[in-house]
Amino acid sequence: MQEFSSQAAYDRGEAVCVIGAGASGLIAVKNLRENGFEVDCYERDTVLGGLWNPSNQHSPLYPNTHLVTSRSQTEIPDFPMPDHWPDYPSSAQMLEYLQSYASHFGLAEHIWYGSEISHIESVDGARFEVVVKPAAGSAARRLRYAAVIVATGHHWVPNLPSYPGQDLFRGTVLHSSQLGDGSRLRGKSVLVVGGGNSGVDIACEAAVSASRCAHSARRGYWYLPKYLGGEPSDYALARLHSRPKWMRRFLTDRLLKGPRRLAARMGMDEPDHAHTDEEPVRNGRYLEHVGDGSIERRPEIARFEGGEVVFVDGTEMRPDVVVLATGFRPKLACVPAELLGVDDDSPYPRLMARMFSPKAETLAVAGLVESGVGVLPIVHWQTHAISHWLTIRKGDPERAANFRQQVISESDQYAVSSSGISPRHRLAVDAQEYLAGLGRIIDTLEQEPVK
Amino acid sequence: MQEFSSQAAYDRGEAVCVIGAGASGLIAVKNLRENGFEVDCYERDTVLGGLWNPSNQHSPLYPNTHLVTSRSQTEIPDFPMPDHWPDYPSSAQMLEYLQSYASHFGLAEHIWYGSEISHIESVDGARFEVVVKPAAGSAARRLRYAAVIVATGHHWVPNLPSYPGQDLFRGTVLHSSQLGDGSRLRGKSVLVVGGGNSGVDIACEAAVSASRCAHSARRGYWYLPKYLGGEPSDYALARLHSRPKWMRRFLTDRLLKGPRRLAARMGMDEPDHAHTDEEPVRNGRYLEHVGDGSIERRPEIARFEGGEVVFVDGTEMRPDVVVLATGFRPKLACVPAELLGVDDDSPYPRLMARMFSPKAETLAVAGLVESGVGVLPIVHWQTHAISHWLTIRKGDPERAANFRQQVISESDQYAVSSSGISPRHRLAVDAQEYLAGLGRIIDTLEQEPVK
Amino acid sequence: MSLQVWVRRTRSPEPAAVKREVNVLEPADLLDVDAKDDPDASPVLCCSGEPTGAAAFGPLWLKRIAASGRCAAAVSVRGQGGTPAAPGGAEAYAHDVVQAAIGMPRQAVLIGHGTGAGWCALAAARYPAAALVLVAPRKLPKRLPRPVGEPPVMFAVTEAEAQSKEAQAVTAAYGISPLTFPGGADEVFKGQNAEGLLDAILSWLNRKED
Amino acid sequence: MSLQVWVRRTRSPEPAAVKREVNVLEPADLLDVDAKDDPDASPVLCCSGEPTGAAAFGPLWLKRIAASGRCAAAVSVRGQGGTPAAPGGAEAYAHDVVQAAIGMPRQAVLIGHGTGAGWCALAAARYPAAALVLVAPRKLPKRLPRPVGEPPVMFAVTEAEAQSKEAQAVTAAYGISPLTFPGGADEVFKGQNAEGLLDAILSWLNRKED
Repeated sequence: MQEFSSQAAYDRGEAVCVIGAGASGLIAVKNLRENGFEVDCYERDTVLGGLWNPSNQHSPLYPNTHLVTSRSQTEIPDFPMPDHWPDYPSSAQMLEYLQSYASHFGLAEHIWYGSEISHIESVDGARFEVVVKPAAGSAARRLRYAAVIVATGHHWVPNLPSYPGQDLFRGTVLHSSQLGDGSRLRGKSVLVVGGGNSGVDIACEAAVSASRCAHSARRGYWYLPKYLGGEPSDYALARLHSRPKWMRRFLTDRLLKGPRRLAARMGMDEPDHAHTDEEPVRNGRYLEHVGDGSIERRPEIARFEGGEVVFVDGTEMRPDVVVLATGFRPKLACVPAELLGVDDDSPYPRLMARMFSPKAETLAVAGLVESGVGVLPIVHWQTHAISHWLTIRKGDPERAANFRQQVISESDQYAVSSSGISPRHRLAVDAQEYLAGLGRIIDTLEQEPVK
Repeated sequence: MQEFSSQAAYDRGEAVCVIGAGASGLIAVKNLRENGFEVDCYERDTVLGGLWNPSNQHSPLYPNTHLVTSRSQTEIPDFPMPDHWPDYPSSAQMLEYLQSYASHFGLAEHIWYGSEISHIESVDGARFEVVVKPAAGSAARRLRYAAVIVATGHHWVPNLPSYPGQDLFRGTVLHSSQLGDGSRLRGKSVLVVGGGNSGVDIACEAAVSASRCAHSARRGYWYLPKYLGGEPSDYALARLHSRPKWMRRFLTDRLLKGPRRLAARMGMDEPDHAHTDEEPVRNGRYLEHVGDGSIERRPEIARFEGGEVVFVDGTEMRPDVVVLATGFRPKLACVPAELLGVDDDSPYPRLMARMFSPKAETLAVAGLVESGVGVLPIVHWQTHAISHWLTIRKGDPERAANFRQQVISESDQYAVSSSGISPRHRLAVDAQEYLAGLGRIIDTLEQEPVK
Repeated sequence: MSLQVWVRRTRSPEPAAVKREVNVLEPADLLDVDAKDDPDASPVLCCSGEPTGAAAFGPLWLKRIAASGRCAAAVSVRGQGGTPAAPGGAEAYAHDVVQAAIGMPRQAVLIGHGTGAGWCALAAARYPAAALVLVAPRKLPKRLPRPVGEPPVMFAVTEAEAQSKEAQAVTAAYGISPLTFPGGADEVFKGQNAEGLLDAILSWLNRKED
Repeated sequence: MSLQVWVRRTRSPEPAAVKREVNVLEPADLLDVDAKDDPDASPVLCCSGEPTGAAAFGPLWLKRIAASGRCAAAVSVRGQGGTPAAPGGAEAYAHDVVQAAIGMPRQAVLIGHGTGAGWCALAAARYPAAALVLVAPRKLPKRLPRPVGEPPVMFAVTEAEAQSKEAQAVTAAYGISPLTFPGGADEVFKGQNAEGLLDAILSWLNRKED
């Protein structure tokens, strides 16, 4: 690719544009390349690995971030992690893994760093014009692609609640992504807000390093230890899916009885959703810290009052530091809202089968789901499907029609519910069902269509 | 009590001398007072609470020390802890509890602080002369008591292993009791040595705050999470003792199956002792840290080589700090060895029923056991028995004879095995059996003797 | 409490923790009375079977006990007064009394009234009370356990109930005879009979502690 | 690998991890040969069914592959050579091959010999090999799975075995005909026949990568 003036739109022919060189983007590039596509991957930062790279200036990593899904459920299906790694690798290992994936498959040569996509738009029917804004300040460039895969993830824009009186609060208020190495918690009175994985992990960090740690969770969550019955919890539960349904229920209940009774003992609300609706919070250290008082459970914050935080149950505390582990909002700024099915009611995309634009055949989003298994294998199968789809729509109209039909029928099943109760929840899918749907989509693409 | 010159031995008549104002000493004072005895309690430090008081200059507390036994199994039987406290109170709460116990029962007025016992000896048959060395440097005083209860505990003299090459090691080597607030671990490469509770707790601390944490354990331990089936583990296991034996075994195995399989998964040796022989290590965070690689398991240290530590499996590391969490040696320096049954083979006392001197009727040691339940209730029942014994031996020779017989028969059952594999192990008793024995001893004291 | 009883208890679930209402009155709190604070005198914890709990002791009891120089307190067990209800029965009520007792500054005298007398008797088998006082006991547990620490025990019944089954049971269990007082069992909280009863209890306590 | 096959695998226990012996020879390591290091050429990973594992490829194979400009490696699966034994069977051997493959600097060519040919065929169904080469395959799995990433496949048998059941199975599965080489199946590691075979494989690889 050469440099272009801002006026000339360079036509890249059948090439595909991938936006983002994090885990999802890298997997997309690899699968597109494997299917014979030219690929240009644009990364706004100067490094690959996305959220897993602490050098990324927007990195959301907090101290001691580890995977919450186990290795076998998290690794890319056709490029396993080294089997001497621990069950739950660290963020540093995750970055090493992605770097090794990139170099193993020669992906780096397709990545354009320091290149933010300011805008994409449909042109010539199914083609896209992409406006690239180089970080260096030189003029924007315009290129045309046969297809665009958005792989920017959804851990970039902090979801920041605001409470009455917060402006006048005298202590420090930070989002989890601003924590850095955790030294700001040491010896302090810390309040962690948010009952999800990051909130629980950070509360465990503060339980050890802060002088005091309170943890405010707005609602019931599913708390699971990282191991159940001596096996990684996600594996132990997924494994039961190979059993008959009645037995699975019995075995699942037996595995979860202990964690359930323990959460009840700790006075935690029953979660207001069934356990398959949302990823459980996976941290067995948390309930031990609650059980030894090093984490004090609190309900939602009612308001700030000077140096005090008042909770809805009337209790108060005077934290030095408030950490908002309240997650992120998905934001796909460069893509016109109507192409993502975003309407006025909700900022959340309504994608077909959680990946295809409802308006444009050659626009897809990879990795915009939260599921019980790691997102990497899901992105692998998503981009596997997308790559095959892009191949087939050119040469086999009949199979393409079958495929569209299958996608639409799978989409009905996974319509985004607007009753989602947290940003994360609104992206939630049941991994087993979603993967089964993906499997049917892929089968439609790969097998001869039934006449 | 008045001050005396070093030459005059003051006779305190029927009064009892208690050595140490830690948890065991306080309980001894309270139970002796309740049985009508005058008591003088000598404490070498200037504060009560013994090992639980961080102001104690010999305090063995490490960062974030919490109880490893749950509240209901740890509290003093006739003075429960507040029921809104967490299941596993912190060392600060434990101190608050002991202070509240002392003030509730008015124990402070019987304690002489800054008074170390330099020596005790038998005089006049069953009486004792006690030499008190005041910290202030004034002359030693000599007093005579009807009985002596040694309650100095066994967490004062660090058990320090030494390895080839250790003298030339360039990093820092500390015993767990020297760790203080844990700031010495921050950001360092840390090696924790010792597989017991303190080693495992400190490894968890380092897993969060150090840059790297390796943990060397010499042998297999029993690792239990702090909760089993939603209940505190010690309670969950103790509760099964009310079931018939065959069912207990089945239920115990079911409860322990998960932790057992997990330990096996982590490549830990089977412990070389049955699980009732020794307190299990109670920390559910540990195996999660091993599972996410933030604690690296290592075998025993073979030798130090310059800045390196070499393990018996040939692996190496270069730690900044080595923490020896290798426990303590019991040391009852003020008591003549022959009164404790200490012989040349072993420095460990051989007491009758783990509390009575085999040589002197009115000398007893409280709290020199390690068991699956907290030591406080055991000391309560020990000092309950000792107090009753001291009352009865004066006025009821027949019952006293029955009692001695009962004590001797219980002692045979609990002979100290010289095959103990660690200092802690050598003090281990099976709590259920030991308490049953104590119960029989107390019954003999309290009931009319069977003719 | 025998070791065996304690072992059994450590193997049974603890009653759910509740935030208990405890009304406390210190001698120093009394502005209108010239109370001599006696730091050596045991504090007193009262518990009644009445549904109003601590409030049942009304303005008379705590004030008169405090005026005698003792710290005075009354506890509402679960479901009484301002204490939330929680499952449990007599064992749980006794647990509540013990929990209130350990919150007292010194070893406390337990005074139980009506059904509360039975709970205090159970509590005194777990906690070494400074003394145990049973007033007009009702629905006593079948077996009255031996108190720990051998505290002095006193019991008071109305003249009409002096020969009742409860009174006989108490006499049998503790080897003491009842102090009788005039009037009905529901007159213990106010009026002259109540004052007379309370003064009798306080003077008994003072004698026992001399 | 289909999604369904992967899902099944995520629900089965992973074979125990072993510390695998992998012998590696880079073109740059060759002091006596003037090897042109070709950074674009895929590295090669060899696996044999012989009990000696990596060592079976002897002095000839790795050196000749490295001399052609490719990074050359050979792996001993569990129980072979210096790799400790561990339970598993063919699935576990394939796992060992995949684990060795992900340790290669770039997408690797898998060359399987004898029983190792079957393991490599299984491995190529999990890992997108740059190419798959089966040499004198033995005891192939009943169903040869479709390789992922559609790598070119080559297979070579001795002239004597050109019509064997194995050869027919491979032809049926991949739609390719065998390259035959003279001599016995055990002559692939040294001697002139071996050199000829290896050169044929390397030139096929070069053709495929142009």
